[in-house]
Amino acid sequence: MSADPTASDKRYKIIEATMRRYGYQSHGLIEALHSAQEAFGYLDDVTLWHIARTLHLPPSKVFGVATFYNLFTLKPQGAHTCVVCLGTACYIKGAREVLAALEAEYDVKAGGTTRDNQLSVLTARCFGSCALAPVITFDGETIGKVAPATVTQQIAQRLAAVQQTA
Amino acid sequence: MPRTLTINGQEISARSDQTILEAAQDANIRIPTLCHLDGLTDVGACRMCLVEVAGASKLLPACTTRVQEGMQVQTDTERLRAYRRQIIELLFAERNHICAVCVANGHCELQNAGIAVGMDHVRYDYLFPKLGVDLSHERFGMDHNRCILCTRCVRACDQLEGAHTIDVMGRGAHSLIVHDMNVPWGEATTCTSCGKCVMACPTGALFKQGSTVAEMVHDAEKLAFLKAARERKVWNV
Amino acid sequence: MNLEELNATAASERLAQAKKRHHIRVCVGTACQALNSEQLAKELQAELRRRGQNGDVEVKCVGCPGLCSLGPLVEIESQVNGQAAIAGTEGGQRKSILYQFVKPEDAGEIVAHLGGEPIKRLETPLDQPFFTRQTKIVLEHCGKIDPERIEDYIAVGGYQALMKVLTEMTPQQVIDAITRSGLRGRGGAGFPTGLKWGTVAKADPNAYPTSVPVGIQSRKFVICNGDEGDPGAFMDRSVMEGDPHRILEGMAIAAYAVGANHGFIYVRAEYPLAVKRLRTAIRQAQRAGLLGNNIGGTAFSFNVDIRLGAGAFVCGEETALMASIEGGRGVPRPRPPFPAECGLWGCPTLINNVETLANVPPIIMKGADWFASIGTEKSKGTKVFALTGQVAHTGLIEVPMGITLREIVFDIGGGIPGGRQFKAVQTGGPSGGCIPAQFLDMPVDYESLAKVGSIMGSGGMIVMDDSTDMVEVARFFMEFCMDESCGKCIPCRAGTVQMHRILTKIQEGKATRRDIQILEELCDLVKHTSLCGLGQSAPNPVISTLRYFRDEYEKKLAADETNGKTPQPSAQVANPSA
Amino acid sequence: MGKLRFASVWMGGCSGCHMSFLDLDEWLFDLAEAVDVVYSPVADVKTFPEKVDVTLVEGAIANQDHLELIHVIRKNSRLVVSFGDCAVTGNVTAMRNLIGEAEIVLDRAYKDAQLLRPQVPHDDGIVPPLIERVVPVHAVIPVDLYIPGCPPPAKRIRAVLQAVIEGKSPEMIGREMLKFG
Repeated sequence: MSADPTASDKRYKIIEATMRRYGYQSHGLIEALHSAQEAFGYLDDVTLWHIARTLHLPPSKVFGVATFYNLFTLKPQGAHTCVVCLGTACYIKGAREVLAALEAEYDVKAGGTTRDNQLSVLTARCFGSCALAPVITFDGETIGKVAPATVTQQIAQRLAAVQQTA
Repeated sequence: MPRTLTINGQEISARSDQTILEAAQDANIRIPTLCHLDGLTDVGACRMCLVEVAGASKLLPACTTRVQEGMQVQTDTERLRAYRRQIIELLFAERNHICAVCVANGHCELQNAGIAVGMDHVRYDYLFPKLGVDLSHERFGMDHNRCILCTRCVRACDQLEGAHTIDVMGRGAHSLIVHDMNVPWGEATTCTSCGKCVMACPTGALFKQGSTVAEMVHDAEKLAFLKAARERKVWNV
Repeated sequence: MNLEELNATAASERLAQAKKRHHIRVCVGTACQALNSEQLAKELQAELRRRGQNGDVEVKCVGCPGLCSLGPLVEIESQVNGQAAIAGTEGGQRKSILYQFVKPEDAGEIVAHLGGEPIKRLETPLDQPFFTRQTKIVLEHCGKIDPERIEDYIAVGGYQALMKVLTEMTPQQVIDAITRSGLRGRGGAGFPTGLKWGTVAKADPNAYPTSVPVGIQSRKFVICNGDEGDPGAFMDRSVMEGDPHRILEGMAIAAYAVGANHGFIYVRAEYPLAVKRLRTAIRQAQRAGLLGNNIGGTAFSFNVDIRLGAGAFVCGEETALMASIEGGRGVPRPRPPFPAECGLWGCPTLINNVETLANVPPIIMKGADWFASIGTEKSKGTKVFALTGQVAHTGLIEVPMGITLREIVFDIGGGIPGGRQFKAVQTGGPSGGCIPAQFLDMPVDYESLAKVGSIMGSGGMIVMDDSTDMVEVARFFMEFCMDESCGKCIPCRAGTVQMHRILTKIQEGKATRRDIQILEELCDLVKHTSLCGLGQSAPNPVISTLRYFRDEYEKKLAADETNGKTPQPSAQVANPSA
Repeated sequence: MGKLRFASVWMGGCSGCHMSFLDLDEWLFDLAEAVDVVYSPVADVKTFPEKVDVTLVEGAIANQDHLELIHVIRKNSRLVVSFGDCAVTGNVTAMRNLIGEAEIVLDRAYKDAQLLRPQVPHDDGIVPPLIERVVPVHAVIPVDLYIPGCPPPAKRIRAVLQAVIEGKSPEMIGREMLKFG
């Protein structure tokens, strides 16, 4: 049992606190998954089983919930994420071309991560920043009114900056 | 309090807690179903049992709509028949239902539904998704090609066996029946190998190992028998 | 906090604000924040400190004033003739100027010009139609108050309506007032709000088996639906970010009216700023005794929790939303029974949209008749729209019901930029339709929009110019619905896939007339047999574009039509191997 | 009234439907009274004739030859009948779609599954080029009647042909007429 990572890894304490807040009842499942994803960046089997055991829920239900919602991911993401908004306003202002430019530049498909695990290129339904359309985010920072011709440069600059500070 | 209503013009009476489907069954009026199974709770998912109710702005699922006094129900109009055929065609196009080589050929509710709605061909493009067959369980198998996502197995496992080994993962067209955390069925630690899911399956998606073409006969009535026996101590033999 | 304490807080806050000679309001809504407006606010404060003017001038971070396309926006309200300037209240003469596209480095210049001539380079007129043609009820405080300070909300009359309800009105009187006001649900379908409240109030909490979690002391619930999922819509986000206490107050009034003691706000996780501000607001309201036990010293108790969505459009549907709050897959279930009778954990549940609830406090304070005097015969009050797309001024607007589309697009929105022509306006997101130019003079209300094949929806309004490919618009929305279908019912799960396939075939020039016929049959099927609103409305963008822009579809059909029927190889066989 | 000009073709299928057709036994004599067989796998005719009254198409559309022939059939036939599950649904023939497109399928058949000299026969005239995806007949041309079944039972074939000979629409209802598989 000493190999149980849930005992040694402090990040499980954060998930534990969330589950406690809901009295370890099933209605805290999605909040627990949010906590876990925030702590680990993704949801792996060990974590999902841990949540199922602690909340006394069937593993298949936990898995069903975790895979229903788009924000949860079972795969590790890249060190940095770029999310392209594909909402209507962005779409009619050329978001698809912006996405295509990024996919081509980093040789990834939307939802994927570069081979060096540095960048995940994701899509979103709408950030609600439609006035800035087309919009992307880089590690949570909103970048508005982007264009296919210049977006790759904007991302490259930011990637270089964060990699330098790291 | 009994309720009086008409179904297809025929006056019938029903208990106030009965659904339109139950009332119709008691009066020997057949309403087509796929996701309904006696003994399991209803989810209103397949939309085959939609009926027209006078005064209602929308079509209503007979399986989840309770009877009301004076209700006038139509179960077999031209419009409903057209919708039912479309729904069945959508299912045949969605996954790989190849009756000729299916274990459930001749004993399949989907195949029967196709006959009932008069389906002589499917107007939609076949999608040919790549789906797996799970033969890891020593007694049973699961063929996702034949699954119509009715969730009868999910409900049988949860409500009658109580194990909840089975659930649905993903969503939309990417929904998939999973065991535990999407492990091969034979490795699902919560599975009791009771076989109720296999009994519940309307198609050839769940089957007994060793069944070959047309050999898999499901035993769906067993579930209503079990429910009555377990919950009410009534053995309807 | 009881009524007297509330009044005292309001008075002292107003007094403190009156002492300031200038109020600088910096928008820190999501769009302006993305353009560095928080940094701008900090620079302004630093500049004021440097000049020793910080006692005299207040810098306030506020919610969205609406004109996002000119952001970051800074509004400066100054005393005139030494009279007190009180933010957002009547009395005292004051003068306002508005600056557009403000950058952090403009801070020094702005402070230097305080009280003097406005900076021409940055100024944008406040008397432009974008502002003057609006009628603000829901958004009256957005852009005026600091959403992170409860005192600011109290100073503009906040929580007075709750106090009035708790001390002067019976629940039935509250319901009657809402009913008489004519308020209808702002989430899309336009169901009469008073009727919904009355149903929940009358519902028996023991009619259905319930399973309320341990620790939640309520047998009825109020849910605020902040799962604003329509792409191109950000009305609710702006209200949650800009005036969160308003929502809490509306919820508490609703809870009192229907007999609920617990409420949930379900917010998209994509709106982190709204979540943060709502959390702050709840904490502040609890501390002030405006939420929690024995509110205002009365017997009424009401607690509010926030629940985060996790990226599922279908959770905007009531029953799916409740399934999600319960911790499950956001899958809808058939209605009846309706949530009003059998909702969250089997209890009677009131679900209202953010904007609906934000309309409640002013109706209580100013009266049902006042509200009913705004709008049209069947659609009362105002509606907030997120105006986006190919229009000069994009942003958030609030207009009286019954205004014409032309006024919205050409007066408020400033028309179509780039010398292009107006083609259509899309309302209602993936559930709505495209309205062509011939209906520009139609009044915007629930019935008129429905008549031309669209819906009011939650308030997304996307303007399209003559360069827009309408089949592509239909395909875009169908792809959205296909991806967001929960997969439970067959027509929506499989039907949207087939419809999307046909639309794609049309775009590829591989479709025939027969495909359009099948598409229309599928629209009919999915609309009338799907389990929930997502599926039932998914065909609307196709139906409306086929209705008004059918020629665009037909132009794209495959040319060769031997036998008059369907001769073309389908997409599947169009590419034989070598 | 003259005899009907009758054709049957064998596309991407196993010929089982034609076997079932031969199971019509003595009724074939009655059929011969009513129709002239102008094209069939069991008749030595090289090109598909013109002015055919009714053509039974067995099999799915799987290769370039099928694709070319089916358009000729449509052009030259008054009634085109999808004959059996492969023609109606793609059936077993279409199961190759689950593996992938043409080249992947050929590799699986001619390389992966071969021990001796694995090679894909791409030379002209050996194997007709496969189309990427197998599709039912009605995905390519309009079809007038469908006879499901793998194979369709002889009784079902007879019921359809009887109606066609009598100039009526066959009643495609019930298990006897509609069961797939």
